Amino acid sequence: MIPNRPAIAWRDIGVPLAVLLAALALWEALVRWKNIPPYILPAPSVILAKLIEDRELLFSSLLVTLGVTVEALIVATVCGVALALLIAQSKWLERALLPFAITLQVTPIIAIAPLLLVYLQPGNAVLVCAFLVAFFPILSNTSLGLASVDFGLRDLFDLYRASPWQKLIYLRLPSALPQFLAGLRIGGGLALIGAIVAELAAGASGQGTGLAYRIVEAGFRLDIPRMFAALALISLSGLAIYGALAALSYVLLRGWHESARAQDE
Amino acid sequence: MIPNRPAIAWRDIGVPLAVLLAALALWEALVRWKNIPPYILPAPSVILAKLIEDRELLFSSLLVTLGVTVEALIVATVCGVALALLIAQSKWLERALLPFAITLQVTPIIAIAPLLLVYLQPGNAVLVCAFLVAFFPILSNTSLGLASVDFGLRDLFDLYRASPWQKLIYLRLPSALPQFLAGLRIGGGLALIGAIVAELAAGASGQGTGLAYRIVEAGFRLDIPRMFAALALISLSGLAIYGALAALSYVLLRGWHESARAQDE
Amino acid sequence: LDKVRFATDWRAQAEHGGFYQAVADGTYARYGLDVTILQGGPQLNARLLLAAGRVDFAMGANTIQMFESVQQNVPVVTVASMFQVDPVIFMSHPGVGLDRFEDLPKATAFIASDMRASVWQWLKQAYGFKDQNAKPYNFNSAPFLADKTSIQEGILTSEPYAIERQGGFTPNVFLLHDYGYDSYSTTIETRADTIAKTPDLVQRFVDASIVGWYNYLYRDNAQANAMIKRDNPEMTDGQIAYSLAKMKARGIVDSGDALTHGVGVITDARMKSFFDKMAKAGVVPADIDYRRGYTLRFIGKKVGMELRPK
Amino acid sequence: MTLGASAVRETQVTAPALVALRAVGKTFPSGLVALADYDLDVREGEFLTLLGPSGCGKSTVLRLIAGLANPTAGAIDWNAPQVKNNIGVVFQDATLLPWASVFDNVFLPLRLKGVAREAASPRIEEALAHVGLLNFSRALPRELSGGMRMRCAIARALVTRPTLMMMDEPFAALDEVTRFKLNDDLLALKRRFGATIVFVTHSVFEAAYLSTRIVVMSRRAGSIIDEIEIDPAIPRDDDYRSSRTFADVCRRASRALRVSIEEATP
Amino acid sequence: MTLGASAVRETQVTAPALVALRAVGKTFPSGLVALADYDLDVREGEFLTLLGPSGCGKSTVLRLIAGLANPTAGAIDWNAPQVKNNIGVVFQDATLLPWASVFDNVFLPLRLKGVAREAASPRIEEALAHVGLLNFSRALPRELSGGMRMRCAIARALVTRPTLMMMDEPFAALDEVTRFKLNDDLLALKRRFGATIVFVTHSVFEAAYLSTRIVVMSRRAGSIIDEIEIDPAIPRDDDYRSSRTFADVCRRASRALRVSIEEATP
Ligand SMILES: Nc1ncnc2c1ncn2[C@@H]1O[C@H](COP(=O)(O)OP(=O)(O)OP(=O)(O)O)[C@@H](O)[C@H]1O
Ligand SMILES: Nc1ncnc2c1ncn2[C@@H]1O[C@H](COP(=O)(O)OP(=O)(O)OP(=O)(O)O)[C@@H](O)[C@H]1O
Ligand SMILES: [Mg+2]
Ligand SMILES: [Mg+2]
Repeated sequence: MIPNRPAIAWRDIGVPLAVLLAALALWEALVRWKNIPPYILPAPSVILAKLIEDRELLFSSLLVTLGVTVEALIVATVCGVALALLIAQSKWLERALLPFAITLQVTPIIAIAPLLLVYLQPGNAVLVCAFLVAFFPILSNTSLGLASVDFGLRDLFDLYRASPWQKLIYLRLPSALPQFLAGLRIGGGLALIGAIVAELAAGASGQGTGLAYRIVEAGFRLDIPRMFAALALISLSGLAIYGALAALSYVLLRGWHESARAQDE
Repeated sequence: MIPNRPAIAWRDIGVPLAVLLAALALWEALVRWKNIPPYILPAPSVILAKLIEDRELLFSSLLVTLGVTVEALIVATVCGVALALLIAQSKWLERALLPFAITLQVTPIIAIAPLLLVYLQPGNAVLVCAFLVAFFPILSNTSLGLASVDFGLRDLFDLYRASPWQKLIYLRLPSALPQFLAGLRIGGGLALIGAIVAELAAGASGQGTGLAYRIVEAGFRLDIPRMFAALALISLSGLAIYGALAALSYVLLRGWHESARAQDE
Repeated sequence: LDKVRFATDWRAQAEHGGFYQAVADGTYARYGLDVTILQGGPQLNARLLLAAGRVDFAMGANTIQMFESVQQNVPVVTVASMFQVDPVIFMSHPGVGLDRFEDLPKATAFIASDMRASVWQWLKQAYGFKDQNAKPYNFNSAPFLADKTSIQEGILTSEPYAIERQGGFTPNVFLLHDYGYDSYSTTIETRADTIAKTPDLVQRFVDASIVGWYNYLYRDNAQANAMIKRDNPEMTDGQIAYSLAKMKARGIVDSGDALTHGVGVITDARMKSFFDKMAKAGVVPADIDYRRGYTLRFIGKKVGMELRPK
Repeated sequence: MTLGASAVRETQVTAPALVALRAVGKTFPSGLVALADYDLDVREGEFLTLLGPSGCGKSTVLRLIAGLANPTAGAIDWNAPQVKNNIGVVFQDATLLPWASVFDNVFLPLRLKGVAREAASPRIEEALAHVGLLNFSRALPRELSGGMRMRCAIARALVTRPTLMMMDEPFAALDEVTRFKLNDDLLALKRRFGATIVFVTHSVFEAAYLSTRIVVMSRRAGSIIDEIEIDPAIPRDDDYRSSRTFADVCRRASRALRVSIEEATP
Repeated sequence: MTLGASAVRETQVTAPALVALRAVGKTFPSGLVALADYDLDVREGEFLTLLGPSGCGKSTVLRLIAGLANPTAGAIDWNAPQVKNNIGVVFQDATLLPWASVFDNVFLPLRLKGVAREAASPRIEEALAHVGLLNFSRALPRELSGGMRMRCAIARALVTRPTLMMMDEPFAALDEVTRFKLNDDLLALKRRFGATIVFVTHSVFEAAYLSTRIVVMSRRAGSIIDEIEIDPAIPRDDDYRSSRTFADVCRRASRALRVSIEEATP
């Protein structure tokens, strides 16, 4: 009985694309008209040319960064949800554990990354950094979701003597889904930044260098067009991650949650 | 008719404190037992001593960092909410604007900070960096909140021909409050990290240096106890910010939202 | 007085002493300049600020950067080099089989990303250092201290001091200059159009800075050091004294060509030698016209040489 | 009109249609046809009651008239579109703002019309007194019982004195005594302000007591099974409740309802 | 018992109390006293109906018995605590899982008891058939009308065949024909499985038709105004509806209700 509308209409891709292209055209025009040198602000056409020219280098770096991002996001999701569940079990656990989660969140990883290198292998250090950044929004939003269960439904489950596990599976998790997914959308972007910051700070070793290193290297070399090309790849990845997570939300929530349905049906 | 319970009970402070102290004691014991040198991992007692010894330096740095944090959080809140409202006005605006917001979110600021310094004054660059980090969670969560308005209530407002402005004030904003506040709690911590990262990246000029610089500087001098003292200040600030925002949530939501009330009343 | 902004490459320290000296003792003022020093930091890209016109002069860290400006067609020109010896070093723990430079390539190396993008490339080619051994150095030596079999990059005048004081041992120090890395360092760069429009301003800045350096090294430098500590409150007298001593001992500023032509000198021969090495190592393309990146027009005039004690 | 009843007027009243549903269809995206080829006039000043089995489309008709949903076929014609600006609705659920007190919930429609709090206060208190919630004006919705929540919604609908009032089973959650009292209050209000009322109820007695016209809908896409006119001139009081006319209306409506349900059940 | 009625049995039935509320008080944090010094026995096998004005505390009594709220005074004694494991409740709101289909909503109590989907399927379909929702088993709650949602909740409560069933105005949103049918279904189920039922309704007729005992509560902190016993042996059919006993029960209950409301209104 669920409407068979396609999940994504042409507008959802076309409009953002058109606006983006317009913005790029404006940028190009500005650069040409004002004669801004490429080492201050390269024109989109120059960036595109660079992107094509350096494609092998940049795309292999992108793969490294995306690998860390995805890994960090998965770990952050698992840990964030697990901790949210733990915290939701009792006020006492919440009081005991939340301060640690907050402390982890506000710890500036680039500042402590050197120390992380003392305690961990570089690969793990990168992962931990990226994870730390993505983790908190997922925890926080999932917690809110778990705490926002309708009281009537909670009563119903109490009445039927549902086990904590059953309450979780059949009530709390579905209830928390919209907020969890919003947390995931935030976390997705943050995992990407986290991966980049982490690479700068804790650095992967020689063989596979990610986009962060490419950006900094390009900065040192004053190869600003390449720097922007790498940034463009990051932005596109971010948009892709967001798009994928938004599509996931839509599929999971349409039909029943207000945020994913049209009103007049 | 709202219960007159105090907003914060002793347990909400006492339990986390006890757990924190226990963790610190464990840490102290570990360091002493394993004889770990202070430049690898200083004992809490050493950190505390350093904190007291360097209090003037550290607290004046803390003030600088907190100043940026609060400023960034305020700007991020205003902009995040404003953009969420704009986006909520129409699907078309959402499609046009969201990609830019996501792009801003995933742009790794430390990587581009050198460029920001070219376009902006250092003070502004720091603020922009901190803002960029805190902004997206607030936008994203507020958007979800605004989109989650109960359909029955939406109908009611349509029926009474409420103006968009009235819908906003009397319906959408109160509906979005729980999610917005969750976003704010995430954003608060991120603004703090943002301020620190930003300072590292865009660097304030000579006179007022924040904690980030103290950390790097202490690291450079291998004064690791001082580095940890600065980190401790950051963690405490983060906890304080979170606590303040959580208390705000409680005051605003108790009485009506599930997440802030006890069940059996 | 002409207002001039000068960006350094790091927080105020003794390695910038000559410039502070020239501000503090009024040398710049005597040359008709009102100089503001903008101190750098880990992320500050001084050349970018220079190219964007946010400052008038910038301190260049090494000659590789200059080649890259040329390669990217950034109209920035090096007009003087205050250091004849680039103070970049490697450090290792003593007595763990890393006491000779030949031993270093096999060790884990903590290097900052800027070195990674430059010197490291040459080290790989010239001495067989390996990428897989490279780990990032974020200006914190704790990882190096924790791993006895590692080496770390540093600056002659600063990291060894911290290691000695906090780590409780004196590390082996290898000045890369001694192993063939003959880059210039602490250069003065400016925009090509500044040279074209106000060559006189450039000349005055270069001359006054050279004078500043002589004074800093050989005369009363208390005012300059006070100014350094004001800009960078973390700076200690001990650190400054250590740096100064090392700079003098190794002839960082005043050695080689500088002894005959004065501080600040650059020679075509050394430029060519360095460029050829770097081109061979693939650090820079061999076909760039690196000569566009510097000019000898403002230096080699023996300015201030009389200030050197006999 | 096959199920004729004696004392019931069969002649068409000449009052003009306030709003007319013409061949209206409503098919939901799920494919479910809630209404098909549905015709209904709402005449000015009448008290029109929709009767029909659960799920036959009564709420859907109200939503279409209120403009909260669009028909997928046919048209809805308004003779006096300005009426649309003063509609009152009691939804089937109370639909209260969870964060606002009872007072503020009832204040809402006036606030949206720009009335100041002080100016609105007497009217709000009057409305709350009508539904017996004066003592609860500072309570939040969650502190109310089910019936009290519904009464709050009724007060909210009454407070604007709408020209067209639509009520979807407003009294279903109330005890009979309160219900009777509110029935009389509603009639008094209607007399005083001359409102048009479209009403949904499951109580045949309530329908017979209040209405000037009863439309009985069938489960089959909401088609109309019977239409019963009741002389508006008859005073609605205990005498009417024991009158022959009342009994006839009830019997006829019940019979239509039964037909409607049996027709639908396969 | 001042409002005596002739054909109604006044003698206490000897069936043991399944659960007993003893001097129970419920004061909400807002300071509102919903119940004070409230005594009630629920006897095994009886059909107990609570009648009373809106807001008098009926739902609160059900919540206390179900263990969903704790009394602030007094005690609730269970004679056979194992009964607590098989309670069925129909809340005043439908309270459905918004993300689950009608089928899954009805499946829920069985799923929580560990029954497999296939094993549960026939019982679910039977329950859905009872409430006339078989065609809607794949619909989501938002695609249902108000009455259909309530029927889904009823099916959910029936599907576990509970030994103690509590129903809070379950049929209020239903048309009379459906309501009558479900009344009879409920009685049949009760006969078949011998459940105890605690029922809340605002319809005096419904109360009189279904109950073996009616308790009329007053608005004043839920004190009990009248208690009416009806011989369980009387068959509940159309004959009963037109019997003298039925009329007497109705009259007495109505009178008690009126007293209860007038007493409370100042
Ligand atoms: N959570 C609560 N907080 C404060 N007061 C409450 C709460 N729940 C119920 N009440 C009050 O308790 C009283 C009894 O409520 P209850 O829901 O039991 O009434 P009821 O008899 O079921 O009424 P109705 O027939 O309208 O459903 C009411 O006055 C109500 O305002
Ligand atoms: N949003 C929706 N999506 C799909 N189907 C819907 C939706 N809303 C209502 N329906 C269907 O439309 C039909 C009519 O619903 P409506 O709410 O108008 O019934 P009703 O006459 O008000 O019933 P009740 O007396 O139970 O309230 C029902 O079969 C219902 O399942
Ligand atoms: Mg309806
Ligand atoms: Mg109730």
